[in-house]
Order: sequence, then structure tokens, then C-alpha cells
Amino acid sequence: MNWAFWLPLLIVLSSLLAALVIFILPEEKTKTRIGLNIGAALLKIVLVAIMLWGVHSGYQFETRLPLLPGLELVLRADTLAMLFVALSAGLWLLTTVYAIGYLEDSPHRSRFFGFFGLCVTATVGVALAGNLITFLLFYELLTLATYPLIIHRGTEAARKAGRTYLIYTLAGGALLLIGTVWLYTLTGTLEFTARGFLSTLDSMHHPALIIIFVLLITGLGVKAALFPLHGWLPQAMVAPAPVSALLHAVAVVKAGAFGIIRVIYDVFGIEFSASLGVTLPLAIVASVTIIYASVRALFQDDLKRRLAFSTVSQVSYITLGVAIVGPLATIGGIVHLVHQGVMKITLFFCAGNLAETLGIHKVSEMSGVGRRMPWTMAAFTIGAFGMIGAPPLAGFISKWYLGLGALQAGQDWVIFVLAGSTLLNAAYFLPILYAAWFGKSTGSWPNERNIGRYETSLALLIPPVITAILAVLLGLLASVPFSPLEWTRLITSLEYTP
Amino acid sequence: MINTIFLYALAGVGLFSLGLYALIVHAHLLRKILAINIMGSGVFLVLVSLADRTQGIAPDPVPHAMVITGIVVAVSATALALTLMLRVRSETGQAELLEEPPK
Amino acid sequence: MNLIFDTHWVMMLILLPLFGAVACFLWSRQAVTLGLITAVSVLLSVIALTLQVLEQGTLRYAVGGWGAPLGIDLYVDGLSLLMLIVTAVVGVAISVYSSAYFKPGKAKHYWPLWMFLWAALNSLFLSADIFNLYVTLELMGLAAVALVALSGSASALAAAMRYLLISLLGSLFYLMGVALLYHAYGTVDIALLAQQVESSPAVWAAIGLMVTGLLLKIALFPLHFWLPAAHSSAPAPVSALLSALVVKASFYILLRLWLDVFPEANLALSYLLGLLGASAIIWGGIQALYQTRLKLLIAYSTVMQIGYLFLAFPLASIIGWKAVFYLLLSHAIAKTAMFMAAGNILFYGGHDQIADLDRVAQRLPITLTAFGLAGISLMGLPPSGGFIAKWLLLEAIILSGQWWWAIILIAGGLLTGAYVFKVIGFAFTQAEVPHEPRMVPKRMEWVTLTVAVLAIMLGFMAPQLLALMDLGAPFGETMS
Amino acid sequence: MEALTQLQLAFDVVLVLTLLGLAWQALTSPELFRAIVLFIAFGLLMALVWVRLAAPDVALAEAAIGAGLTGALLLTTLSKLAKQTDKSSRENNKDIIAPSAASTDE
Amino acid sequence: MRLLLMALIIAMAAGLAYAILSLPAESAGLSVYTTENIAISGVTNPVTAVLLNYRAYDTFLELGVLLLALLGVWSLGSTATASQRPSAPGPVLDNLARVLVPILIVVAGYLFWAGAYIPGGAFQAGAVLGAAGVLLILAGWRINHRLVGLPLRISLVLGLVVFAVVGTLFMLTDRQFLEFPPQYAGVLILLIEGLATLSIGIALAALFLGADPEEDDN
Repeated sequence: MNWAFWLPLLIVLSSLLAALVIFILPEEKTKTRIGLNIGAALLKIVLVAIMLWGVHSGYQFETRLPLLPGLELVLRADTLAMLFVALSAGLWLLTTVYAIGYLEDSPHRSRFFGFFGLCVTATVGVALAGNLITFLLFYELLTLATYPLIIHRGTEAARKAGRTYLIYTLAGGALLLIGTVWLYTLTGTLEFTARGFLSTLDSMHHPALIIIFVLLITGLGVKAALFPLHGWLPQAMVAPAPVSALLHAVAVVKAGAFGIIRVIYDVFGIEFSASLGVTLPLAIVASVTIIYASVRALFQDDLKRRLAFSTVSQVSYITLGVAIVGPLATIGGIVHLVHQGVMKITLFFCAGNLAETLGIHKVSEMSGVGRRMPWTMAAFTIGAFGMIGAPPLAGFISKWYLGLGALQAGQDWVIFVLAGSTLLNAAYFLPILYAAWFGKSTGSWPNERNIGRYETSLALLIPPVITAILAVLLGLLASVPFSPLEWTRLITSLEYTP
Repeated sequence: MINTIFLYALAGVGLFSLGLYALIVHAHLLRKILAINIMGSGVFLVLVSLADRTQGIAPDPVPHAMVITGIVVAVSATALALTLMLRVRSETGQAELLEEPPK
Repeated sequence: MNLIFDTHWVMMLILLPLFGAVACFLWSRQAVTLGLITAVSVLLSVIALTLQVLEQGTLRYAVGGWGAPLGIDLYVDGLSLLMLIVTAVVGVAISVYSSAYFKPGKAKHYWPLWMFLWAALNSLFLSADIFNLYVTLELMGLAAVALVALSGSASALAAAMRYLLISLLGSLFYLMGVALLYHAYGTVDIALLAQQVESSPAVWAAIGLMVTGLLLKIALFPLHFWLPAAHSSAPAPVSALLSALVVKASFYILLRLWLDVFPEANLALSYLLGLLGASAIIWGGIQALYQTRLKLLIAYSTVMQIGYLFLAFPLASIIGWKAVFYLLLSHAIAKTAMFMAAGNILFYGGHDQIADLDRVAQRLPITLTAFGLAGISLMGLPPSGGFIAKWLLLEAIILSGQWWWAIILIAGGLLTGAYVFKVIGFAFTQAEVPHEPRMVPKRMEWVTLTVAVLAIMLGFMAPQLLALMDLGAPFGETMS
Repeated sequence: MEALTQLQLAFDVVLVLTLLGLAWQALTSPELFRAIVLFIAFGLLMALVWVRLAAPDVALAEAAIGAGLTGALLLTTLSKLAKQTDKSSRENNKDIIAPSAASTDE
Repeated sequence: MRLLLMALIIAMAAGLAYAILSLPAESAGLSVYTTENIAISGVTNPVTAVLLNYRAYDTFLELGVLLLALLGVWSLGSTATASQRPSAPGPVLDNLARVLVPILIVVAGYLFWAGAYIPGGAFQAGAVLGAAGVLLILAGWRINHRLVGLPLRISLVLGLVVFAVVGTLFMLTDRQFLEFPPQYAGVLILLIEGLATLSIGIALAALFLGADPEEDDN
């Protein structure tokens, strides 16, 4: 058995096969379904761990299958891919546990978990894609797999959100497709290559390349929720909480941001992008997104909508880090891929717990909730402080490197963006925390249910607690080998000429 | 002689055009079916007349055979069309097709 | 004697369904069994023919031993072979589906007609003779019309009547073109014509007549007016056959003539075709979006998809032709699945009003999955046959520099997405079943899903299928 | 010789014009029965044209099938149509195409 | 609107006329080939040679078209009045039928036999036979109900099936479909034509009758 060929494929298949079996599983086979879900998630983590170790030891993992004459389906485990794969595999397990608790006794669970598995399959595929067409393939699959999750509840609002999501993402996908095909007709290859493969192209193609860059980034920007393409994300919060977690932290938004990294680093090459003059406009768009979305978040009373705008803002840190051009900023951006994921998923888990246990959907209803649900709110607090960027949490590491990187690259104005955003983050998170811990409880909640012996059921409680602890550890242990930060340094060292 | 051959071929074009016009403007299905048959005769006339262009030798038999085939096809199609028309008539009460396609 | 390499599979492909039709006609009580046996044997023959052709290369078969120009030749290259294959695959699926769909009273009429249609399709794809093609066109047209009328409703009968008139009119235009070409060059063999044809008034008139006649049958916008009614009022398996194969057969003839007999066809005409194709995409897509009945929606989707096929004409490149041919194949498979799915829904709920779909769709998850998968292929999303086709077409468009077609292509994809998801969206709403539904036979649901999965699988078979297309270089020699 | 050719040409012209005239009459005649009779006459004239064009096989086929059988088919259809009219006027004719859903009763 | 249509059609006709007039003034078409091979075609009437040998495949499919049309007509079911017995024929029609039918059958036989040498052949003969059938139907004669089912159907497909079987038989002796050995071609064509005449005649009469007589019985 050729592990180098099979391992990437197995990692993709582990969730795909589980999903397909879950689809045909009768609704009442709850135990089998839980077993399959958890089993597949654990299997995937084991496989990813093996691969992580392998990549670190210098092994090459690559799957190639013919797709079109001259084009192959390529799954390749490089360092950047591993960062995203590890993130999604880890968070998938937690989200699955959470979703099992969250959806207990609700209808259509086979359908839900089937698409859930497909979603993760697509995300892992996006992460491992070794060329642009493979990326595109999984990127579109992700759209298709998330749509049923968004409209899962079947209400009018859900259908509307689903429609909006599709209009945005299908249009984005179309732009991505045009850009990809165009690129292919120019170069005859789409293989991701460290430092890009376009710099050798005749300069007469440069105007075309700029248009292609815009097409690709716009296509990816839809999922990465870059302003003004972010409209679908706040609407999509009608979906069940585990789906929001998936959208915001694990899969969709991340796939967009990851794609932007890929295109800039491994298609165009960061230095060539800079020489084309496309990075500065991108940095500006990212900055505008950061500030704009933070301001919008300030005025949302609906908790999940506030978190959604927060995501729009935070994900653009990743884009910003990449677009600043410079090793330190790059580290900040890429590491935020992981850090934002861990912190934001904590926040959404907590929001879900509040909704599920107490029926709380609005910030104004949260007064005193800290005493009723201390664990949940403790996790929430850590996530929120992390988002603000308070040391020693994970968010601090990202912002620190972003700031340093901006100074290093001579883009001092970015500091103001970061500072402004931090203030705004604090402005929309701190009142929540204040109300939750120090506010007076009215004693009655909108829709209280007693689930479990603790403040809520364990399946709902454990995932946010774990991710909150992770958010702390990622900050504290940032310099330990295999930490995202160290891994990111490795990635960055490959991208920049020493 | 040659001129008269072309005369018949042009008559074929004439029948084809007449039939086409009638097919489009008439609403009654029976007339449409007649029109199609006359169009067909026009095509057959072009096929057969031009087969006799070279003087002194017997006409080319291949178009003749083609036209015999065509005549049989035409009668088959006509029979089907007429029966279909009767069915349309008995279901809808009229032997015409409504102008706008059904919604 | 080597069974596979020496048998005249070409003839078997025509004779088997013809005998099947006769057998179904004579012993109508056993029609279902006889039909299924025929279907399987045709599929096996196609497989054998494929092996034969892969081994021995393109095949020219002189029926009656005379050979062109005196006799009629049959010709097998990548193009005809793929048409035969897709017909066999769709044919077997439709046969299985129909074996459960029709009540005995209808079945005894359905089976011989369907077998005749199959014989007509196979002989059409094999023919290398433009007059023989006329005969096969008529054979196909009459069978298709009778099948449409089979459901017996007033709207189906009216649609069949209109379809018959259009079909006959198209054939006569085509035949007039044949007459001109014959009298200009003294042959009706495509290959011989290809060697001799040069620009002349007669050829121009022939092009005009034949293209017009075929466009009527293909139902390219604005000549599509007859199609939605005919395709939507026919019984579901017939709708599938019409959309998947029958319109494609006329397109196949057009493609053959365009590539071989009309190579000098001028730029203005090819642009006109491209423009009509583009209009068909937009118009068909918008119409589909506004339909309230599922089968009409799917029928308008066919109008739209036909438009895509014509985008290759102005591009006039090998990759463009391959792209639309791939599109043709994947559309045939996907549309079959879609009409079958619509048939299941109608069977179950007794109606196909899209707005009330929630009452049935949730109870038929297999059917709905099939619909979704077929929809993915129609939208051209990966991984599916439609995606491969769209990719190749975009590539051809960009290489030709005629970027405006890309806008149409993308807009069409989004329109398709809009109407496919309009249907799927309803499947997630919660509603009670108001009446006692009629259970859909398992066979019908599973064959629908199988075909839909095949539409997706086409996304992974591109290297093989594209290589097969190259057999005999129907689109011209590749520079290498 | 010359006169003969002239005569022949005249014959051809008259034949062609009659043919076209008959076709026109058959297509425009306000009465269906008359139209059909004219059509049959047209078919017979076609047979004459085939003879003139040295295609006796086609002439036979046209006379027997084109004019004869097609004519018989048309006439019997017309009579059935007439009977239908009587019948439908008795049964309160349903004269519009009902926008029925595709039937599912196969 | 009509004027526009007229203008369009006149333009089309003018174009067509121009195209036809531009054709070469002399062209023998395929007559060179047909004459060359007439000796081995099995018949001497060139049109029959084309129909039943050179391009026999067309004719074969055409028999299919005829049968298919009948299948189509039958599948449409009873056409409301089709099943009604015609009013009893007058004595004139009855007598006419008695005289004409045998004559027509003889003419049909002659046409089919003569087709090999002089104008005539299966389709013409079949049409005459069909005319005889039409006359019988008009005279009120109906086919015996015992013959209505399978026997009628077999007689309808006989022409097509024998055509195919004869064509296929020689495939076994290393020939192509419908490739007749010259020495047997005449006999084979006669056989095929004879049965085709029968099938064509019955099919044409059945088309005239309309609905499937078997269903009418019920």
C-alpha cells in the first residue's frame, strides 16, 4: 500500500463515506449515527495526526487522479494545507459532539449529519487541493453541502437566507471559474507552487493577470465575506448553532480566506503580486471590511448577528495579513486562520447554549446570565477577550504579528486600523460581558428548559469549554513546536526569500 | 427540353412555397395537413424533374426511388396526422390548435 | 470466428430494437419482458461494438455490399459511437423505469413504439447517407409523436399534433436540401459530398434549407415554441426520451453536416447560430424560472440547454466542439434523471405544482436526491459532466477571444441554479401530506437515482470520453 | 421538329400552370370537401406530370397512394369529422383545451 | 403580418429558384452506376433495382415507417366515431365492390410481378391491394374476428420481418446485411416484394379503417 498516495485520499474519504452511510440511515437509528459521526471524526483526526507528523518529517503525500486531459485532481499535503486540515479536523469533532447534543430529538437528523459530513469533506478537500481546479471543485462542493444546512429548519426566513447564500456563492463561484479557466489558457498549468508560477509569464499578459486576480479574489471574497460581498453571512445566522459554528469558524468563511492565501502565495506569488500592484488595494479592502463590520456589529441586538458581523471583521485580518506583504504580517494573518476559528467557534457554541437552554437570542436579554450559566459565560468571556486581542490569549498573538509586520513592511497606517478595530471589538463585546456578569437577572428567561444535571447538557457544555481552553493555550504556548504559530513560521519561511 | 425540365423544378419550388404559406396561415388542421402534402409534392417534383437533365439517356432512377419512398412516408404521416386530428377534435371540440402554447 | 470482432454489431444495433418492436407488437401481453430483453441486448451490442471499434478503428459498413455512392453506407466514429452509447444507457434506464410506470393498457402501445424509436435513433446515428437520414428522421419523428400522444390528455394530443406538423415541416425542408445536394453532386453520401462540396448557390440554398429544417426539429430559439408543450405533456419516460435523445438526434445531423458537408459555411451564419443559442439560454432560463409546473420547468430548461450547444458554432474550434458534445452527453443523462424524478413526483402526488411540492418531496428522498444531482450537472457545478463541459467551453471561448459568450455561459449557469434551487428549496419546508398518495415503485426511484449518479460520474470520465471522441477525428485533426 | 418542340413547351407550361392552380385552389377553397376533391385532382395531375417526366414508377405510386389512398383517407376523415360535429353539438361541446395537468394515469 | 410572411416566402422561393437554375445543365446523377450494375441486381427495372437492391435499406426502413404509422394510429385508440359501423352500403357500392375487388387483386398481383421488368413494384401493388381493402371496408365487410388478433398482426409485419431475415441470412455467409448473391437476387427480391405487397396492402387498408379492429371488437 502506497501511503503517500492513499493518505490524502483517505482523509477526504473518511468523512465522505460516513456522510453517504448516514444519508441512507433510517431516522431512528440514533446510536449508529452517533457512532458513525464520532468514529469518522476520530479516524480523521488520527489520519491527520499521522500526516502532520509525516509532513514535519519531510514526507511527501500526494494523490493524483486524471480529471481532464492535462489536468488532474491533486490532493497534496503541504505545510499550509496541514494547518487548515488540522484545524478543520479538530473542530469538526467538537462541532459534531455539539451538534449531537443540540439536535437531540429534532427531525431530519440523517439529512443534517449527512450534509454536515459532506461539508467537512469539502473543507478538507479545499485544504488539501494541490491545484486550482481541485480547489474549485471542493469549493463549489462546499457551497452545495452548506446550502441544505442553512435552510435546514425549512422556515421562510431560512429559505430566504439560503437563497441569499446561493446568489452570493454561486455568482462568486462563477467568477472563480472564469478566472481559473483564463489562467489555464495562459499558462497551461494550475499547480500550486511555492512563490507562484506566474512571474515568468510574458509581461504583455500582466493586464490580463490583474483582471484574473480580481476575478479570483472576488470569487473567494464572497465566502471570505470581504466588504461588500459579506451580505449573506449575517442572514445565514438563522441556521442552527452548529451550522453557524461551521460557517464562521471551520468551513465556509475559512475556505474563502484560505483560498485568498493560496492564490496570493502559490498561484501569483507574494512578490509577483506586489509587483503587479494588487496587494495594496486588497489590504485597503480588508481594512475597510474590518472597520465597517465592527461598526455594524456595535448596533446589533441579536447576539448571533453581532457575532456574524464580528466574523466579517475578524476574517479580514487574515486577508489583511497576507496583503501587507512581509513575513511577519503573513505569520499574523495565517495564524489568525486558526486563532479566529478557535475563538469564534467558542462564541457560537455559547450563543447556541444560551438559545437552547434559556431561549436567549438578544444581547438585551442577557442581563445576569453569568450566574445562571457560569461555565458557558466563562468560555464566552475568554472568546470575547481573545477577539479583542487581550494578552495572553490567541487573538493577541495574531494582532501582535500583524502590527509588527505592518511596521516592518512600512505600512504604518495599518496600526490605526488595528487599534480602531480593537477599540470597536471592545465596544461591542464588553457591554455583553458586563451585563452577563454584573447585570441584574430578572429571574425569568424567555424560554427556559432543563436539560442535563449541569447548567445545560454535557454535549453542549464540553465543546465550548475545550475550545476556550484551547484559545488560552494557543496564546500561552505559542512558541511550542507544532503550535500554529511555529507551523506558520515554517510556512512563511518557504514563501519569502531569506 | 432542358428548359422544360427546369420549368418543372421551378414548379416544384412553387408548390413548396404555396404549401408553406398555406401551412402557416391556415388554422384548420385538415388544411395544414393538405398543405404539408402539397409541400411534399413540390420537393418530389424538384427531385424527379432534375433527374432527367441529360438528354439521350434514361433518367436517373435513384431520385425516382427516393420519391416513391417519400410518397409512402407521406401517406403514413398523413394517416397518423388525420387520426391525431380526430382525437384532438374529440378531446377539445375543435380541429384547430390554439395560438399560444399551453401554460 | 471471433464473436466480438467479426459480428456485424452495427446491423445488430438497428435490427435488435426493430425485432423488439415487432415482438412487442405481436405478443403485447409479454411486451414488458420482451422490451427489457431487447434493451439489455442492445446495450450489450453497443459494448461489443465499442470493443470492436477500439480494436479496429473507425468502421464503414456498406449495406447491401454496394458501397457509396450507389448503396448506403453506415459509419462509426467517436461521434456516432458516443451517441449510440448514451442512447443505450438512457434506453436501458428508461426501459426499466417504464416497466413499472405504465399500466398494461398503455404498455402494449408504449413498448413497440419505444422500440421503434430506439431503432430509429440507432439507425440515425449510424447513417452516413443524407437521404437515409431523412428516412430515419421520419421514423424517429412519427414514433416520438405517437409516444407524446400516448398520455391521451387534451393538452398532450394538441402538443403531439403541433409536434407532428413541425416535425414533418422540418423534414421537408431537410429533404429539399437533400434534393439540391444530390442534383449538384450526384451523391447522397456524406463522405463523398465532403470531398466535392464547394461554395455555390445550390450548396448555399441546401445549407439554408437543411439548417432551417433541423433547427425546427432541434427547437432552437425562436423555433422552440412547440417543445415545452410536447415535452411536458408526454408521459414522464417519453419526456425523458424526447429531451435526452430525440432533439439531440437532429442536432447530431446538423453537427455532422456542419463539420463535413458545410465546412465553408460562412462566419455570419455561425454567429447567427451562436446568437440564437445565447438567446435560447437567456430566454429559456427566464421562462423556466417563471414556470409553476415542474415538467414545464424542465422542458424550458431543455430549450435553454439546447442554446448552449450552439455556442460552439462561432468558436469553430476542436475544443469548442468537444465541449458542446460533452455537454450534449451530460445533458442527455441529467435530463433523463430529471424527467424521471418529475415522473415519480407526479406518480406520488398526482400533480407537479412546484409551490405544493413540499407535500411530496420530503416523502421521496431518493427522487429528490436524484433531482438535486441532475441539477448540479445542469448548473455545471463540479463534480459533474456538466462541469467538464462548461470548463471546456469556457476554455474554448477564452482561447477564441470572443469573451462575450462567457457572460452568457455564466449567466446561464446562474439562471439554472436559480430554477433548480427554486424546486429544491421547497423540499425542506415542513408540510403534511393532505391526501393518500400513490406509492412509487421502488424500481422507478432507484433507476432515477442511478441515472443521476451517472450524470455526476461523467465528471470523472472525461479523459476516456474525450479520447473516444477523437476516434476518426470527427472535429478535425488536432495539431500536435 | 420545331413546331413539335413548341407544342411540347406549350403543353408543359399549361400542365405546370394547371398544377399550381389546382394546388392554390385546393389550399384556399373555403369548403373542406371541395378542397379535398381538388387535392385528389391535384394528385392525379401529379401522376400525369410524373409520366411526362419519364417516371412511370412514380406515376403509379402517386396515382395509387398519393391520390387514391390519401384521398380516401381524407374523405373518410372528413366524414368522421362531420359525425363528430353532430355528436358534440348534442353533448354541449367542450370547445376549449382544458389546461389540465399532465395526466398520470398511465 | 401576412404581407411580411408572403415577402419572406417569395424571397425564399426566389433564392431556391436561383439555386436550381444555377445547377449544371447536364448531370447523369448515379445512372451510370445503376446501369452498370443492373445485370447483377436481379431485376431489369432500374427503379426496382434501386428500391430493392442498391438502396434496399431505405425501403426496409420505409416499411418500418408504414408499420409505425399504423402502430401510432392504433395507439391513439378509438376516434370517437371510428368504431361506429358505417351505414349499410347501398346495393351499388356492394355490387361495385364485388366486381372491383377481384380485379384490383389481380392488378396488384400483376404490378408486383411486373415490377421486376417494367414500372410497378411492391408499393404500387400494395397500394392497389390496399384500395381493394378500402373498398371492402366501405362495402361494410369486416375482417373475421378470429383473424383479428395475432394473424392480422403477423400479416402486417410479414414484409418487414422477411426483409430483415433474408437480409440477415447472408450475413452468415460473410456478406453484408441485404447483400444478395447475384444469382439469387431476382428470386429473393420477388419473395420480399411479394410479402411486402401483402403487408403494405393490409397496412394501408388498416390505416383507412382507423382503430385496431381487435379493440373495436371488445
